[in-house]
Amino acid sequence: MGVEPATWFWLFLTFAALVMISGLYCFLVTFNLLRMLIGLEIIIKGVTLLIIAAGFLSGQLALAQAIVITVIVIEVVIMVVAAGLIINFHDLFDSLNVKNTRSLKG
Amino acid sequence: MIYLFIFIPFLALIVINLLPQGEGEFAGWAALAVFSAQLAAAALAACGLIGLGGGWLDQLLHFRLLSDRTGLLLLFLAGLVGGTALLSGWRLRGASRSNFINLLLIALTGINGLALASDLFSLYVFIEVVAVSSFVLIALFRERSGLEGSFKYLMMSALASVLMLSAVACFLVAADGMSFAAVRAALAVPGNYLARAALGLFLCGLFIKGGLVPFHGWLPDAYMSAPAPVSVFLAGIATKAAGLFTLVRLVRLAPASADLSAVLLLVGTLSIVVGALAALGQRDMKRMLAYSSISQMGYIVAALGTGSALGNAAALFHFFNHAVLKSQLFVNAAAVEEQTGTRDMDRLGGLAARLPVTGTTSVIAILSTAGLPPLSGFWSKLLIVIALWTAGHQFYAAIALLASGLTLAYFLSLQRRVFFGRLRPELENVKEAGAALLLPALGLSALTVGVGLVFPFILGMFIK
Amino acid sequence: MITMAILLVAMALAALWTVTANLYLRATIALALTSVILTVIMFRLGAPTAAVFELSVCAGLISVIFISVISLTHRLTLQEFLSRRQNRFARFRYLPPLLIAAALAMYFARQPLGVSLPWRETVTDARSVMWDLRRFDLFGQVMVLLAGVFGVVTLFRGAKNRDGR
Amino acid sequence: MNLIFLTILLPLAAGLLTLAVPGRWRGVREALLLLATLAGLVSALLFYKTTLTVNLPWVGFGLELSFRLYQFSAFIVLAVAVFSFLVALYSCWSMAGRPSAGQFFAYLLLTVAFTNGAVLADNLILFLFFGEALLLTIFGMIIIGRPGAWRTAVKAFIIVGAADLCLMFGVILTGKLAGTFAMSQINLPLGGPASLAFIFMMIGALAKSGSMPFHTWIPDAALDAPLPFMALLPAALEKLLGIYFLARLTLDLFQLRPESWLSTLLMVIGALTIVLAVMMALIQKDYKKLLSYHAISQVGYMILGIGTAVPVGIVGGLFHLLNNAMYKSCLFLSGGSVEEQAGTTDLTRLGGLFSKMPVTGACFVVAALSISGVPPFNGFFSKELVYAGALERGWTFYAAALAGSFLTAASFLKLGHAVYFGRASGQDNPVKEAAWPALLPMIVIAGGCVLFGVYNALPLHAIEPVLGARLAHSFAGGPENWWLVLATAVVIGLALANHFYGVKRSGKAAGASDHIHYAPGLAPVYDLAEKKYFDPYDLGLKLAGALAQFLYWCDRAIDWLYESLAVGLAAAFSGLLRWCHSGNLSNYAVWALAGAAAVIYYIIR
Repeated sequence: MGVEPATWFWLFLTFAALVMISGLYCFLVTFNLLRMLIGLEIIIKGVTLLIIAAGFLSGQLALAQAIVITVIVIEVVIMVVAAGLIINFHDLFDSLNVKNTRSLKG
Repeated sequence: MIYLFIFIPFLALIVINLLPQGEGEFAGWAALAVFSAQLAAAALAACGLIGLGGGWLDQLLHFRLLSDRTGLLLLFLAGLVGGTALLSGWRLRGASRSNFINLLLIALTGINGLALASDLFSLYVFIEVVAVSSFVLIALFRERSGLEGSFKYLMMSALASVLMLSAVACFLVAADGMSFAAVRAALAVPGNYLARAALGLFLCGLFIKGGLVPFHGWLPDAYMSAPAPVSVFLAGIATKAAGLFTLVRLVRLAPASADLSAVLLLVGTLSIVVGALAALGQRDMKRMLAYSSISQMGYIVAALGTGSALGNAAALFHFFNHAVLKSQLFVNAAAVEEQTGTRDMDRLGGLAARLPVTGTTSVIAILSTAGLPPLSGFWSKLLIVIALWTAGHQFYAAIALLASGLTLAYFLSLQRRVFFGRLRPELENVKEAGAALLLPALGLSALTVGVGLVFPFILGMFIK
Repeated sequence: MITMAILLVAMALAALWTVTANLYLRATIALALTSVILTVIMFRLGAPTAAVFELSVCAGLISVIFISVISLTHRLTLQEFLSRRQNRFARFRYLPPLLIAAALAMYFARQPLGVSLPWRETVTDARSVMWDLRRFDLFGQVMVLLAGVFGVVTLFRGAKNRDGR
Repeated sequence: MNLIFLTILLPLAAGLLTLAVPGRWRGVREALLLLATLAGLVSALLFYKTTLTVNLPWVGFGLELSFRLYQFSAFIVLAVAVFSFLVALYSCWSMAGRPSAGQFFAYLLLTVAFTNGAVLADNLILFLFFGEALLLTIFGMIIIGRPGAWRTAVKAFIIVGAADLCLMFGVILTGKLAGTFAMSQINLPLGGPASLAFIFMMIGALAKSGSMPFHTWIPDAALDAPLPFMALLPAALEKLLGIYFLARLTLDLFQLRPESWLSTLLMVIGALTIVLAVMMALIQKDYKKLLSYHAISQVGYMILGIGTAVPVGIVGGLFHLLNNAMYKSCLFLSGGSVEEQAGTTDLTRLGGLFSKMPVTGACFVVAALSISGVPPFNGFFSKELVYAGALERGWTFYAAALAGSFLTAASFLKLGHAVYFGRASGQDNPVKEAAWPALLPMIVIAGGCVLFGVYNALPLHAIEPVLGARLAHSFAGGPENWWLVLATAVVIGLALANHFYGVKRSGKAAGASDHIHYAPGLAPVYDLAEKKYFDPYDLGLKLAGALAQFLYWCDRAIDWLYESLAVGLAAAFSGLLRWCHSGNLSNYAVWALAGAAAVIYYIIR
């Protein structure tokens, strides 16, 4: 592919940043626990893209793949635990509102 | 040899879960044996009595582990605090008990992996092992506050993961691989902005994991809401290993630079002051201890910020002291909560007459944190202030010294509201806690006094 | 280049759809779509192993998890509905700082990288890297999975045997 | 094993062993205590004339395990050994049967170990280590007193602890300025940062010796702590250590010249301590509390003497240090015996004890004459030297010292008259003389008071070499300026006259100072002081009246800054932080992300 490496770099970086920012936005403003989790998932998608792109650009694609696979496994486990927490919240409050998670303060 | 540190907890986990459970006592004793064996092995290895190198496992597995004194310190503390947490959770029964023990062993494996990893990405993986088991441990009883603390920790910790993974991506481009050697080489190249940005990203991830101001929002909630034995483990070692120990590793990779040092000093001092001020106004005993944790971690980070050999030694020694003292104080808090049923300091008072051992060990821990010789806290406070001063950061040294007045203020207020003063009538029938809580408290106090007395002769261990 | 750019734009759009979708189910499907596009990008960049993982685990397993959570919990109470209507604009409260941060990031991104991108053609097989170089990470993965197993055991015991302590 | 380590490690080991001895074995504990202190005494005598230095590599970074035994430190170590042995003997009797006796013995031995360590240390950090460790034993010894003593213990802890922080600051600053922490290699000229370092270290030394702004815990401790504690720490060991360190500061560590403003500052502190504390002492109606204010007042003479920075004053200050330790511990021990035998220390309920406790009474008389500065007892000679030094620097200081002398004499006339002479006013319970372990220390110390007065060359020849080349001639023998002696005699005569006037006016011995107490102008001030309005610690706890506010502004503006402003500010910030921690996860995430943006910007900048 006859394009400057730097151009590639900025292309990937820009779009990964876009994906991450939209996920972050969802994470920050939502009032729903599940949606918060979805936002988090989108952020992690952006990071995955960034890692693979970095591996591609630096010629360490094999290493990047190994890293991405590990990240995916960790991501799934975190999602499972978070889903468990959310279901427990729903059992307790019959709602997924974020405001139910604000009893600890001060 | 060194492989045993990560395989023995793993094997113990498998054996415990394969064997028929019976009364469930066996699992506890087996886990206790694992923790004590690790404690003893790390201590012996640190004294040079047993070697760590080679062995047939090394030929077979080839994990590229890193064994140094700093790692041994963490292994020692993991054994110590893990055993303490296990003993303080001895009372648990049923499913909670087996889950507690299993997750504790997994977290121990994670911490041991952290101590031995020689690669930035492996470091991240084991941070996640510790984090995931911590989430579940906090929510162990599935009560409202535990779920809330666990959820906040999980979310903030996921943000930290994102920051660290971005750093990993940057290092992929900027460095030749993820191993410490490659990262160090990349950071040493002047003008390598991408590597420096990656360093900053990783640093921020660790700040979140460790709970330094202003990255600390989750920490008081998580410490406060966790079940008593879990908060001993969390405050004593888990978050410190995931946040601060890795910070020590990372800072040593970067060449000394004014910018990095300024960041560490600023975050450290901010944590010291904010943590201490916030602790002053607390009513809940565990929440006060959590804020004091933030404040004490600030000292460690500030000492790292000096970048000198003395600063590093002081930081590691304070790391050690802090792990010992904080687990001791959380054990005391567990004893108070267990015997009186409350942690609200306004509803306690005069317990020194009813809980003499808890009260006395708590005084020792508090005097040590306030920096009184011959207790071990004196040395770390003194060394940190000297390190800051001799590195030319008089302003930060003065703040650290003044903040130790605040430390004294909130700890004396804790002691006064919980243990001194008049006994409340409703607390007349309170009795001393059981041996499972007293033994660790006494042992940790003895360690505080003993290390304080022989400290100058063991400092060498912290320097290397 | 052009194909890649189109894929990236599609992925960003899918991500935007995910976060703006009204219904959880739709959001989950959009999330799966994002994953699928990411998988295609990975294939095109020459990372098949990771791509397979992404497809099966992220597009598959995580969608299953989300959908089961939705089916277990999804009931919008009236109060929730009202509060959502009330707070319709609250979702924009963090937009200004985010935009400022993005602008700042774009500004500083114009600075020189400090590294020359090498195009080091040292690609080896991902599986051999995984087994030979990242064996310690594999051990870590096992431990994370075990922690997840005990997490499931602890957290999904069902509301009936919530034992308090 | 070096002899120096013996003096530190022996009491340390004995102290830890005492803690381990079970409560039933009382005899073992007492034997351990006496043997250890006796061994300390013997070893201090053995190497009294020797010079030793130990220099071991230690922590590194300039912190060395270095001790130095020379003229001055050997002298102080000997004094510490003597007093600790006598107090140990006494406390075997007075602590017998108390449940906390074991802890007290252990703390006593630890105190001796730490004091010896601090005195012998030749490295500032080492000094700091041992000096601060004393805080631990003070805290422990007060807290095992009567129930409720924790309040005093915490107070002492905060006051002395804050001063120790200053000391630490000063030590680190000095180390940085001098480039070394080795005390024998430091000799800094004052001025600029060195003055700052001097002031911080001076604060530490003054707080150790219990001088005026740092004194408020001592009278409280007199009531709350076990009595031998008072005889041991505030009366003897603390003064020995604090004044020793002050002397080291002015003599070797810094070059203090008589014309410097720091010397004047020290003298002002000394003079104020003398006058203000003795005025408080005068009106006390409790044996132990009266003595505790004198313990504060007498340290003013030492500070005044050392602050003059002229040879005669320094020698006088150090001689007074020794004398004060002797008569003050004798007085405290007599007070303890009276409390133990008569059951009270309230002056209005005591009386006529001389006939029932003749030995105690005689020892009290000797010590009281000594502290009042009556020739030929030892207090007279040291005070004359301090007067001579003060007069060399200005007549106001001399006048203040003389006024202190007048009030001291007056208050001891009142005390002696009320307790040992006159008639018993309360119930006539049969009071007996104390047992021999209580009497022996008093007799020995009282004998010492006479010996050091009549043959004052003995202590003075030991003290004078401390000054080195600065010393022009010896001060042993009679006073040089007979006009000063005449003035002293007049003052004591006046005090006698005042006493009889007061007794006649109030009709009872305990009321001998009432005419001063309730004099127009002084009465309200005393009233406020009694209610602890001058006590910066209690001030924060009480609502202060308008007058107290005014006095307080004149007197303690700095303390106000510390007590109210700092506490208020801390509370306000704490409230603000608690408000910020609203429990909202998004807020926490935004803080973290903003922090991350700042950190990354700063790092790649």
